[in-house]
Amino acid sequence: MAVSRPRPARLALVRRLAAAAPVPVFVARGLGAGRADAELAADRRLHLVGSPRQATVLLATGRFPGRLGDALARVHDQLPHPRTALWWRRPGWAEVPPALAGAAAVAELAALPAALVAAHRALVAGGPSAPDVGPDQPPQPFEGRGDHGQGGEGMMGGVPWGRPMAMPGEDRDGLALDELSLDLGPFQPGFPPGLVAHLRLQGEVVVEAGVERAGGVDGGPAVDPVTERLGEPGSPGGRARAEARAELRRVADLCRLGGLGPLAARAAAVAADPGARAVDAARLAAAVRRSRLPARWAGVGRVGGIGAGDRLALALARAEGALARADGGAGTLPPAPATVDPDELAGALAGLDWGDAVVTLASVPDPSEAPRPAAAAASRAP
Amino acid sequence: MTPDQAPAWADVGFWVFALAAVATGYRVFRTDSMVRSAFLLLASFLNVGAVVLLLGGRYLGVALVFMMTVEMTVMAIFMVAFMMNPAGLNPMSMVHQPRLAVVAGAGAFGGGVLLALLGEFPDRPRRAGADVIAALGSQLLGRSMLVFETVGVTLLAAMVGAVALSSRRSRFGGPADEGSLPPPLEPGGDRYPAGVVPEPAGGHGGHGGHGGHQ
Amino acid sequence: MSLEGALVVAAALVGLGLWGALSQQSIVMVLMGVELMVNGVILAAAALWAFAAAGAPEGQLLVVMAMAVMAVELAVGFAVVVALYRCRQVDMTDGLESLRN
Amino acid sequence: MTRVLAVGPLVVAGAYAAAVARLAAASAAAGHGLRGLAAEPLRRAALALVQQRLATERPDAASRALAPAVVAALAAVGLALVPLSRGWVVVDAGAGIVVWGSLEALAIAAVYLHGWSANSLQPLVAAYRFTAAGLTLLLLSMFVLIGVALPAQSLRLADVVDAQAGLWNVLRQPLGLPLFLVVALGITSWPPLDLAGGADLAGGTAAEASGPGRLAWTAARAALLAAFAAMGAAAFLGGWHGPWLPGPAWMAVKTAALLAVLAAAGVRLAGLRAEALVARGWTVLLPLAFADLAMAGLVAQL
Repeated sequence: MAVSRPRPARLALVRRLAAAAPVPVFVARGLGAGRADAELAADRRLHLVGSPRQATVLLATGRFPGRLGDALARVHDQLPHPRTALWWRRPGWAEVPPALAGAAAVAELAALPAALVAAHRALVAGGPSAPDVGPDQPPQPFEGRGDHGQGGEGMMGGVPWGRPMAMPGEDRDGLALDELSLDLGPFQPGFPPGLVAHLRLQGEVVVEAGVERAGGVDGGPAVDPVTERLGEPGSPGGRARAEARAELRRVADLCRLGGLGPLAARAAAVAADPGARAVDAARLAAAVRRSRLPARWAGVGRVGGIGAGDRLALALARAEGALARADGGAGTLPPAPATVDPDELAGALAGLDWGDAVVTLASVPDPSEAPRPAAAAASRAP
Repeated sequence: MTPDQAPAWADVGFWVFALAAVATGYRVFRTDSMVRSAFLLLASFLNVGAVVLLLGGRYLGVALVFMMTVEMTVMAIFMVAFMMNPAGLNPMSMVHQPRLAVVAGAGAFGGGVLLALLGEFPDRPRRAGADVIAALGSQLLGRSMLVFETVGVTLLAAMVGAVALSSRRSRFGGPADEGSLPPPLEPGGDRYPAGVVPEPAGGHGGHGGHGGHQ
Repeated sequence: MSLEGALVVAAALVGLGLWGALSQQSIVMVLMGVELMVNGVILAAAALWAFAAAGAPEGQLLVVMAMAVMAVELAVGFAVVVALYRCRQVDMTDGLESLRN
Repeated sequence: MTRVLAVGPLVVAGAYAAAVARLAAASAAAGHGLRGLAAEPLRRAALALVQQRLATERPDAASRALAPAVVAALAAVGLALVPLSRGWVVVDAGAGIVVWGSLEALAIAAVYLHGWSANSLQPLVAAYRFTAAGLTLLLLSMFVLIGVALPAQSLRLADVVDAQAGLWNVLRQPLGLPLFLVVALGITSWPPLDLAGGADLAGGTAAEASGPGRLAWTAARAALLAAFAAMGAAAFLGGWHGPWLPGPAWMAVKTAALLAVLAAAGVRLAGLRAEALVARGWTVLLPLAFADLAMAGLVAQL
């Protein structure tokens, strides 16, 4: 929470240098836009950051109904001053979340990088910083009951300041150590839109998990309009290209999560290239294999029979096959992995450590990102 | 440089580090966060390490810093392992028999001071220019080889013992905690710490047995 | 910088350590008290080595021994804490009247 | 005493070199050009200075400020220990290798302090898993460094460099340098072994750090990485020994080369997960370090 006003940097040189720095962008994924923002990794002028504390610009993509809007407001206030928000807003998304009331809106994905850079420069040059949306206080009061006033009995239990107290529970070594409860998501970088995991942790090991989709299962167009318009809707080439693009966005997300920013940038560049060929995807796949990322994640988060590493390799293979088909070749397109039931996913999280749990949640196929035929998407559009 | 020929800045440094060692040592038991306690104790060790360096223990001072840093980091980890609570949430005091402790501590200090001031110590400062590191090395691997080896074997035994003690498997193969019960919260009482009740006792009892949430 | 000064500081550290070890309830904090006492012992040994033993290498050896004692104490101490915690969810001295069961 | 004044510029230059090496490696791996990279660290630093420094709720403020300062001080000590040329070293410590070991241990403690002091979960988890791996790597580093002390029969770094006049340690003990670089990456938490950072924890111990606080933390770790590279150059690559160029130039070249290797590993290799790193540390790397030490002893006897 903000406690002090930004210090004005008097040196013009510092401001000039700061304006020329890569724009630190924190992306909050809403419903209806899938992982489209992953393509921004290809732009050198942007720096997709993992924590809102680093960013100057909050990029909100999609719709933020209900609790997603509240979460967005909290993330918005976590950005340090000077800050601003930008909304990737398609025509037809009427509901305006409180955090984006004063935010500039951009409708085209292709126009986003320039808009982000312009917003950053204006901000650093001394433009107005976005004020807090919510009050600067914990999500709920301390409670005032119990021996220590935390709301539980004795020193145990209670939800002081809205945060569950750590409680002992069984663990894998038979030591009943304290457990900590927390929510992961919905704006964890790399996660599908709206995905929230409720975790109970001992150390960094997940003891118990629940998975839900904040704002419900994506009710908007499952296909993002940009992807669909790449080819003629319904034509085989356009459809294959859209599938390749969705897979490459996933690859970019996963590479970034694996700490391989440069590979994420390459994947994003192939995804954003309307003339990408199968050989580009093949080269990317070779570089990803050489990084040993699929091998490192081989056994991580087995859901539906395959682990996170296999899912990454599969996404790369599918992208290559789809691009070959888009060019009229006879590429083999492996079948897409089945989407996963939230309960099954939650079961798979128990016993994983933090990093593995995040990778699992980010890599499982999500109903919101699989492109569907244009007709189906159109019939669901609000 | 022998202690006698030490320049004035070494004298000042000695007292600065010495007083800092005592001050941080006191703060160890006067802070409401156990992680902070561990790091304050580390600070006390670092200051003593600096004093030992000033006294001419060029290897000892550094080795003290090295060993104590590792030990205190492990200590801090233990704190967090047993109470997953960053930076201290509920400040509280966890002390008992405070009067006895103060008397004993003051007594030990007084005895030490008397010993220091009244004791007859030979005045034989160490020679300047001697290679203390080489001397220690040849002592460890020469005349005192037996001591060195004993220390090594003791450390090994401690490691094996520590693993055996803390492992879940008992000597007889089963879980070491099989059939064991936590003590009740009050001696003879029937309330047990939360989560480990021998039978469902409804809700969470007050929790005196566990280290609490500092 | 004198032998007496160093010994007084060492005595202060030992006294503080004893006070802490006796007054603290948490076993880990008791261990810290003991460590602080050994800290004082190390300082005293180093001072005697430098001022009263003509820099005999045995003095350094004594300090090394004290450090080893500390390592052993910590390893076994933590192991005991883990074993106790496993059996009883206890890490406080008052929770342990006996080691039976 | 005037040599102490050289430490400040050395730290700044080290941090800058490590930052440029990382940016250049990332740019090359992404298929971008290298143009304009020299000023890039300055731009990022300027941006951090413009940004607000946020405080978390009830942090351990003293520790939070202390942690970057400690790491920067350790980097300064590290760079001061390494001989830059024949007879030119800022601090000629008789037990230099043990000082280096203490420095590594204190660096681990500082990272732990940084993660713990924010009073926030992601930093704490990061500090926790980093320390578990860091203590493993510390053991590894001690065996490797004792290995380089053997041929010199001294714990003094100047003697270690002198002993490499004929044959560099990297040839005498081929396992040593790779193991030392693994330690360097792990203890400075630099990609690919950035257990205290990491995208899965929103930046790890620095997840709550913004503006100047984040800049201080990043720059201090970069300087520490440069100190590790300089130490690697002195302990394994013959330090200032080399034909044609003067000693300091050779040190600079070798340090830069090691920084480039470290940076390239960071952008091209996926890191090990915490559990895998600890497991492999004990089952693979530690036996390798034993083998390295045994080999160093045998070679030193010949």
